Amino acid sequence: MARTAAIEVTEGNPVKALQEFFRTLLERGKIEALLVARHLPVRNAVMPTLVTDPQQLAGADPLAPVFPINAAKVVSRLTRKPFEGRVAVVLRPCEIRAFIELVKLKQGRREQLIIIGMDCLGAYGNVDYLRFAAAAGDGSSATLDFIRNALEGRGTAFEDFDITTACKACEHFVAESADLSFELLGATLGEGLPLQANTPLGEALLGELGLASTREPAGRKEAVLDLLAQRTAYRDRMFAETAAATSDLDKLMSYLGHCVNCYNCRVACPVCYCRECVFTTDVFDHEPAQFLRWARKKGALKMPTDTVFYHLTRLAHMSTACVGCGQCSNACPNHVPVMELFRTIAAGTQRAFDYEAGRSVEEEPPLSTFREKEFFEVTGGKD
Amino acid sequence: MKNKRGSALVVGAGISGMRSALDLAEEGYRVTLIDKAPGLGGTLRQLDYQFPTDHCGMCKMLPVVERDSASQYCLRKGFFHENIDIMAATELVGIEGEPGKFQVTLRHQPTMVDPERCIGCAACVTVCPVEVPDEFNAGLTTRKAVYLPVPHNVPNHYVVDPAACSRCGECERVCPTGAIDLQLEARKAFKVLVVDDELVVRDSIKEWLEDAGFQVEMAESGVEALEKLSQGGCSLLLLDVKMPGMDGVEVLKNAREMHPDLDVVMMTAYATVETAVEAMKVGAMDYLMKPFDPEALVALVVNRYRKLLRMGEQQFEVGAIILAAGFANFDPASAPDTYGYHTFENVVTSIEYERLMSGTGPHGGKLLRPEDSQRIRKIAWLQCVGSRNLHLNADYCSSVCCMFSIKEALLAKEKSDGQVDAAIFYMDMRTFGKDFQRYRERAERDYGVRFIRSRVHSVEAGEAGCLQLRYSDIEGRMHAEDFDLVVLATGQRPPAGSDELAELCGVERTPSGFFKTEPFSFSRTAKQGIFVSGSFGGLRDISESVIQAGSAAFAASTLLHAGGGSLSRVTDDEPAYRDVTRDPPKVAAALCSCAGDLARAADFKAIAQKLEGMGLEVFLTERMCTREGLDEACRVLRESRANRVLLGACMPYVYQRKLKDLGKSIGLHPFLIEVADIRTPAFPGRGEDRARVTREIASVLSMAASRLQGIDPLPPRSVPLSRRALVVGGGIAGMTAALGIAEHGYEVDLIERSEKLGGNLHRLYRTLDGWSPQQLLEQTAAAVNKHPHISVHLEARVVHSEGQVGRFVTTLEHAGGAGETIEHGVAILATGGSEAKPQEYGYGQCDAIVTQHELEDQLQRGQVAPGDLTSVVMIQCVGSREEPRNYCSRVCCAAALKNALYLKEHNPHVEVYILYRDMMAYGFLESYYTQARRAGVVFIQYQVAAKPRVETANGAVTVTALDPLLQREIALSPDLLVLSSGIVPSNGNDELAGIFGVTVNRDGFYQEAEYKWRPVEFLREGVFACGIGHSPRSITESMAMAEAASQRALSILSRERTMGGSITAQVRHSLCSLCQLCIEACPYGARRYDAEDEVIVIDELACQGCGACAAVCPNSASVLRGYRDQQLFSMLDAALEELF
Amino acid sequence: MTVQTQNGPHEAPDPLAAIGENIKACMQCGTCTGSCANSGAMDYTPRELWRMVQLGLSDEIFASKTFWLCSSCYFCTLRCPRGLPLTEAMAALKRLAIAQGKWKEKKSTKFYLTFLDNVRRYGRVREMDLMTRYFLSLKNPLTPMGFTPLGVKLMVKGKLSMQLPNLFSAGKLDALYRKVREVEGRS
Amino acid sequence: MKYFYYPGCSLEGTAQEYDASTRAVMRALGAELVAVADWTCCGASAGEAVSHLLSLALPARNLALAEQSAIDADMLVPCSACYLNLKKVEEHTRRDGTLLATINEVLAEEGLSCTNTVKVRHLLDVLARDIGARTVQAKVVRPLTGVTIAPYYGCQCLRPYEVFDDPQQPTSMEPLIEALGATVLPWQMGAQCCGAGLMTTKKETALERVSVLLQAARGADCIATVCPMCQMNLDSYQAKISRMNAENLAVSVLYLPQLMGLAFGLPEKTLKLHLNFAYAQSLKGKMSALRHAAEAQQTAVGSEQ
Repeated sequence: MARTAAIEVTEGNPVKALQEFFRTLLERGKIEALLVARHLPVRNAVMPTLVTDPQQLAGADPLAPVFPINAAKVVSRLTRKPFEGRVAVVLRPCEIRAFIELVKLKQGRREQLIIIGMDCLGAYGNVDYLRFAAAAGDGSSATLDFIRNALEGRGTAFEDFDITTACKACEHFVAESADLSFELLGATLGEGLPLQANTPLGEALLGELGLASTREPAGRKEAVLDLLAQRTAYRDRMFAETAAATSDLDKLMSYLGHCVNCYNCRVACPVCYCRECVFTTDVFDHEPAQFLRWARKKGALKMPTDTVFYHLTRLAHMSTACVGCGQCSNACPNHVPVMELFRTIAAGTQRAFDYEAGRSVEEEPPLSTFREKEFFEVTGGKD
Repeated sequence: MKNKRGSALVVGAGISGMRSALDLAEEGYRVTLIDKAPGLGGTLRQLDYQFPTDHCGMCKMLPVVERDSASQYCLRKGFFHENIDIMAATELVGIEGEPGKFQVTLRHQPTMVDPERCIGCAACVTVCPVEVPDEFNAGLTTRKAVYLPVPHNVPNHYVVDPAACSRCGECERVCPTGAIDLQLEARKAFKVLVVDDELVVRDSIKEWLEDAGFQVEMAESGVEALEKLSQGGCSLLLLDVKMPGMDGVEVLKNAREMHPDLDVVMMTAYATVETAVEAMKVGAMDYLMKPFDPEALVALVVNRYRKLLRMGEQQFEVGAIILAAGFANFDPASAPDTYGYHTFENVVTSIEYERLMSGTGPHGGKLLRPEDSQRIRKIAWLQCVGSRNLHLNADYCSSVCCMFSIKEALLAKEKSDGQVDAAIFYMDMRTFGKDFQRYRERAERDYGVRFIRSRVHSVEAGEAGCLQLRYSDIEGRMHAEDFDLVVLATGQRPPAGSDELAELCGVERTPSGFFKTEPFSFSRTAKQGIFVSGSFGGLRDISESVIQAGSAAFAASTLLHAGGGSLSRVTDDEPAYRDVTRDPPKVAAALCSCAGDLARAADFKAIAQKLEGMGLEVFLTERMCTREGLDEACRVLRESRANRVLLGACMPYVYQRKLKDLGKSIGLHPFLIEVADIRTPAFPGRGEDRARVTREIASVLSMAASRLQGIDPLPPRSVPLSRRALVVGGGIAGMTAALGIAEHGYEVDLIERSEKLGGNLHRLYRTLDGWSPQQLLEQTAAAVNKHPHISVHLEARVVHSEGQVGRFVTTLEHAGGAGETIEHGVAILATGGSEAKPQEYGYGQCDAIVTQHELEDQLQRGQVAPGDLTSVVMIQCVGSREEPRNYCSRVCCAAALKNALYLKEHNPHVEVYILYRDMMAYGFLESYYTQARRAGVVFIQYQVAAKPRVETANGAVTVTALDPLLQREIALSPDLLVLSSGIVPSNGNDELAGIFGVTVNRDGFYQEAEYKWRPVEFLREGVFACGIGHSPRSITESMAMAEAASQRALSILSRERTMGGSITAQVRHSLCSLCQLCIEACPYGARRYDAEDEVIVIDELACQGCGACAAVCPNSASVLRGYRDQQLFSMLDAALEELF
Repeated sequence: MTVQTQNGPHEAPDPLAAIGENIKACMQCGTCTGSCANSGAMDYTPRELWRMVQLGLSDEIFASKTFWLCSSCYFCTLRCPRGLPLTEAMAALKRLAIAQGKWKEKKSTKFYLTFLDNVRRYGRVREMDLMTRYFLSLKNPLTPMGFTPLGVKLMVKGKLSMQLPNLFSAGKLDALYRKVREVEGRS
Repeated sequence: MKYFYYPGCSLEGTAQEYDASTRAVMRALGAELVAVADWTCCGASAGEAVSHLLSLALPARNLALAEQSAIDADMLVPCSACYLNLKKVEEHTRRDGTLLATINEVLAEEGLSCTNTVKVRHLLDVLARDIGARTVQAKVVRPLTGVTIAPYYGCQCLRPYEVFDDPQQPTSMEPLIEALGATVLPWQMGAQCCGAGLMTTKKETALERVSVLLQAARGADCIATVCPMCQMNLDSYQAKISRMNAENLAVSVLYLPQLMGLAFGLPEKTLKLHLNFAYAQSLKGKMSALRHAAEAQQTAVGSEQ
């Protein structure tokens, strides 16, 4: 069913090839608009941009090794209600998966959307990227350097940093749920960039555009498995370390000790969808006397209060939907390893419900389905 | 909340009694619900698991609308309703007067424990020296003479079993609240005169009876006896039949002349039994056979003693009487050697098995053999024990045992991880109810339960404590198989006391002892004003009993209404409470010191200080369980002008039902009053560490205080209701429902898609029991058409509906395309179904192949004359009981029997062959099956894997069937082949369900809220289902269901306004992200998304305050009144503060 | 094998019909078979036999030895849920087989007939005479051997009534037997 | 107490000891037995196999004879087969309204008529219900202490008519046996069929039945029976069956009244114990021990006086 076409790559520049493809989509009227990461004129900033004029595609660069926000949030805002026509969105796999979660939570709609993904080779932290781009001169060259380094086995480390921990632990680097996805892994760019259709919609589009079919590059499967093995090994190490670091309440309090209740992680989190977080509502608007009572009881009270409570609550609410994009850690001013904690807990909660966040729109969120006989290990089979 | 004039008595507080009582109570009538047993729940008390969920779920019967009027906890633990007076251990002993104005006499059996004072601490049990078999566990365990009749009741009160009690008085002495009174003095005043010429007899009786606490006098001759009697003061005479000189009968006659009310029991040897029986005709109450069994003799005297004392008799007036006395399980010990029951300990009845398996049973739920506690590896179920057996006067099928056994077998499999081998020995597996067939197949296919079509003759001893069954399988092979346990699927019988009840009510009974009812009704007896409910009417499972109970309540309601009850209110709905919404919270606590007992166990001063520190006003009271104690508490609370009240007492459940009165008395809405259990921390046996008890009590109280301080003082809103009903479908179910509601004075719109009323009734000419559907149709349609409250809309369709319970707006489209909008409070969907058109067996290829309906029609029109026929073949289960139509249509076997008997009656020579899979002659239909067999109809069983083959050639039909018993093909050349094709739901059901926001099941029948407990309701409140659109059923069954549905509808229509519960969910729209997780999570369908206003809307009447929405909402945009986050946080703080 | 049922109500009444009438209500539940101590020796189980009676399979019924093996223990009758007189029906089958001469079971038949003849003659059983005649009627010189040891034992104990056969005078119950035949012939 | 006495053919021949002991024991218990003059055979199992009417006319003749004597008494029948045949007259005529007339038409040949006024009672019924264990106990002079007895009821006194005992788990013999001072063997076979009906015609099948019973009776000193066919069947083939099973299955098989007679101290000759094939050593030994003990005691008592 999956069909692969090859996009011509000139000058060994896959970014250009992508821009060409997007241009075709817009010019041939297949879409109303395209949401894509684009270099802004200022200081190497790369931001999701909604483009309607094909001429404005010059800076489009979805392969830039950075994503300052998880664009799922933006797509959710775009699609909450029906609109005219069709929009294509170019997203990283973790963005697609986050968006799928939001669709299930009625925060966005899959309809009227063409989702274009790509093999994700990882991204640097926002600040690190600025150094990386600056070193390369401009954003476009930086992207090409990064891709070559990554695909040709030279690695992604640069000076004293590398792609984010989240990316290093990410095993979902292939955009399986996208309608169309660009397959960088295992590709020989000289022979064209493979574009795979994963859905009937994607297939139809390939057909309409008259793109010739091609075969999956011979080395792809191996390349994917290699990367998967690296990522999984890294991930499992991370799980073990994080679990050890948070194995009791005291350790957890020290793990989260630097948290200042800025709530940046929550703002950056693509699946934290509440219009207003409960932690900013009257629920946590404690009476002044309450602080004194708490303080009296223990003799000393750390302020602000409710930091651990905040993270635990967010874990309770969102860990089943966590896609591990790492934006929480990216956003933390105090370098609290939020992503590591979330992914570690999420691995447990999602396993418990036999659920994988972002896998499919069809899969119901765990808390909205009721199964009579679950958690035997907890209930011991008792009613 | 009683708001109507009129009241009813419901006899029997099992499922059906409770359902009937609730139905009437919810409608606003006063109900007295009595039961002979000391606890409620009937048979269901003992059953932990019920088909098809293999769970309980009884609580689903509790009111949804106006739920604050009733208890809201596990119904197996007990219940209350404002309009229901519940009297346990009470019997109906007298009825006088006429319908609408019966004078009834009730007799209460004293339990010797004051339930108001008993706190369930079990101190009495620890000192009681007597141990007897516990009937709750079907005799598999023992209990004391003071015991809990139902161990899981809440609140639970001990009772004394007077037959077992040795009257040592220890329990009286240790009871901390003085709740026990053994009435030892009364017994001493009961004088028994023993008359026998043999000294040894007199002496031993005297000894036994004096041991039992009675006063005994003796006489050695008739003359002496009469002399002693003449001195008076004698309560009971035990009289020998055969004495020298004046014999027993003569003494009896003289004695009765002297004291006409004297209770006399004869004593006789076997040889003079006939004389003793004669003596009963001249006034003796009973006789005892020599040699005496001391236990039986004492029991008899105790029994007479209690009857004679006439303790607690009470008389009052009721308008209607509903008999819901349930059924008795056939007792295998009552018939000679039924399957070695009582010979082998490992032969148990299905109820005993149920207890054996129960977590509260003898082995805590482990499957162990009763005899030697060995692990059970193989279990056999024997069906039809006491049913379908002419020897036992049971020419009927008990209807429930097949499913019961399958359920038990499944549970055995589940409990043992599939390790236990389960075999069911049966004649016909009667899986005739909704979804029963699939349940059976699941048991067979997925769980490996063995179904063996063979009736076992007897149970014999096998190897190693096992039991051996010898049986022949369907192919004639003999087997001798050992089982660890044999479960007898005992059938239903009229309950004990039916004879007396029948006599009391003057109602005739069937030969098997069930109450006779009127044509086309299961609830109306020939005696006006007396109705039968549930399984008491005979042979029903829970679902049908619940339906039947609704039908009985409906019949009673109709009578009460005719008496002028329904529309006239007698009390106000809601008392006026103080408006405290603008006042700052001021909490007062009244703490019961339990007459100083608690004050000794805990430091009340410290507790009061703690609460005062939280800003509470604290009062100490004594014995809040007594009227005076509570009045005193009310007085101080009233004076304090507090706007929140905390009661610290024992057993909060007891106070739940008193809260409304309490609230009225202090002018505070009951939801602002909280009861905290401060007794349990000081229970005997929990240690006497005063500091611990103080800490625990303080903790419990400060938690409750915190919750009260944070409570939102806005009272629940009352909601106006539209008192008009919409009934969709003009068949017999729809017409019955419409008439039922209209008879109660409410407007009804009856919508029928075709051009005439009547539905399937147009195609039926006879019923199996000889009544005329045509006459029924004529009468019903006429009544509907001329009823002033019914608007009939023919050739009309429902195209749209919106709103919620009490306020629906529905649009109709008439034949010409004109639209009409109707506002209504409830909707009843009765859109029916029809006979399926067969796709198989050559139907349509030849005129000689017809359906059962077609045959009936052709016979009626004379197109087919029985006299011209030589041979007729009928095939059952055509296209049904296999996928995709894998359900039993329930009526086809009856139809086949009806038509076969008709043919045989009109032409005894005609050969009739019925090819069947399982004859679904459930209930009393069994007798027609017997009749048909006797009339010479030949029944040939076939299996799905070897269905009959039909060939047609030149208009002639040949049918070939494999007889499984002889393993031979039988070739038949009938003149007529009749196909029983079953029922399919009406093709509009699906669409209509969508319009009303309800669902259909995979077969297209309406999906009820809950198969057993809410069979006529949808999950969507205010929408009801009845008739064959819900599931296949007979005319009378459809009508009963229609009545039950009307009755549920009436509970809503009977009010102008209604109250939501005090605990309901709310949405804080400003926080809501519209993720709709709460809609998915709501088990009551009480929430929906309003796309236009982009908000989540709650149906306050349907919301039951379970809190699932609040739990699933991440940012508390969905909250539960009374349980907001802040309240819970401060409760946690309060709890932690005291315990750390 | 296929069973053809005869269509048509107007044929001569099936001799089996009277027995069939009694067990029409049988629903093949198998209770009888489960209790039958001798079912192992039977060619058809009682459950099958009653089915055959319902279907009128006369030839095969009389070719079977099932009913001859009934020892009249009445267990089946006791627990038949339909209350059918099964043991009596077994006897009726024996009767019918004897009357129609369809006896596969020569021994049984001869014994019964000899026995009743003995009663007709003497009013009471005269065992020596009965046994002598029975063995003669079997015309099998070896059969008596099976009984000889018991016969001898009984004789030794003086348990066999040795009254001499009264071969020539009229039988004691001649009149009664005659009348029975007359009444039975009438119906 | 007065009863018509119908012994039946077996009790004149093969079961003389049953007849003798019944008469002796009933006399000891104070019951009068009135002979039915000119009684004839009940038809046994042959009657039913040949003619339905004859099978009823034969027993009815005997009932009619009893009726003729105008004594108000039940008819005591020790033989289970006779009992059932006689009982059938009442049961069948009740079921079929015209049957009694037909039977009487036959009986008219002998100038007799039956009206079903004489109640047919099995010996065990009379012992268990009319006389009772207590009365029996009172007559015991030589308790059968240490003797284990398997109560064997057979079929036809229990089935098909449920008159005085459970037809499948009978117990009526137990109190009687206990009253004699003996021990009841707990076993499940009391109501099983011994196959006697097939012994002449289907010998292998019948032997199999007896074999099952004898094996189950292991541990008993004696099987007590109340039916001549059962007794003979269990009594006569023990050697053969022991050979078949390669196990000595010999056990005494006595009629219940014989055992009662022993306990009542009646002479063995009166009870015709010499006619039982299987009056086996175990029981004989115990009986003589009991007798010696009793005699010794008597002597002792005598010398004291």
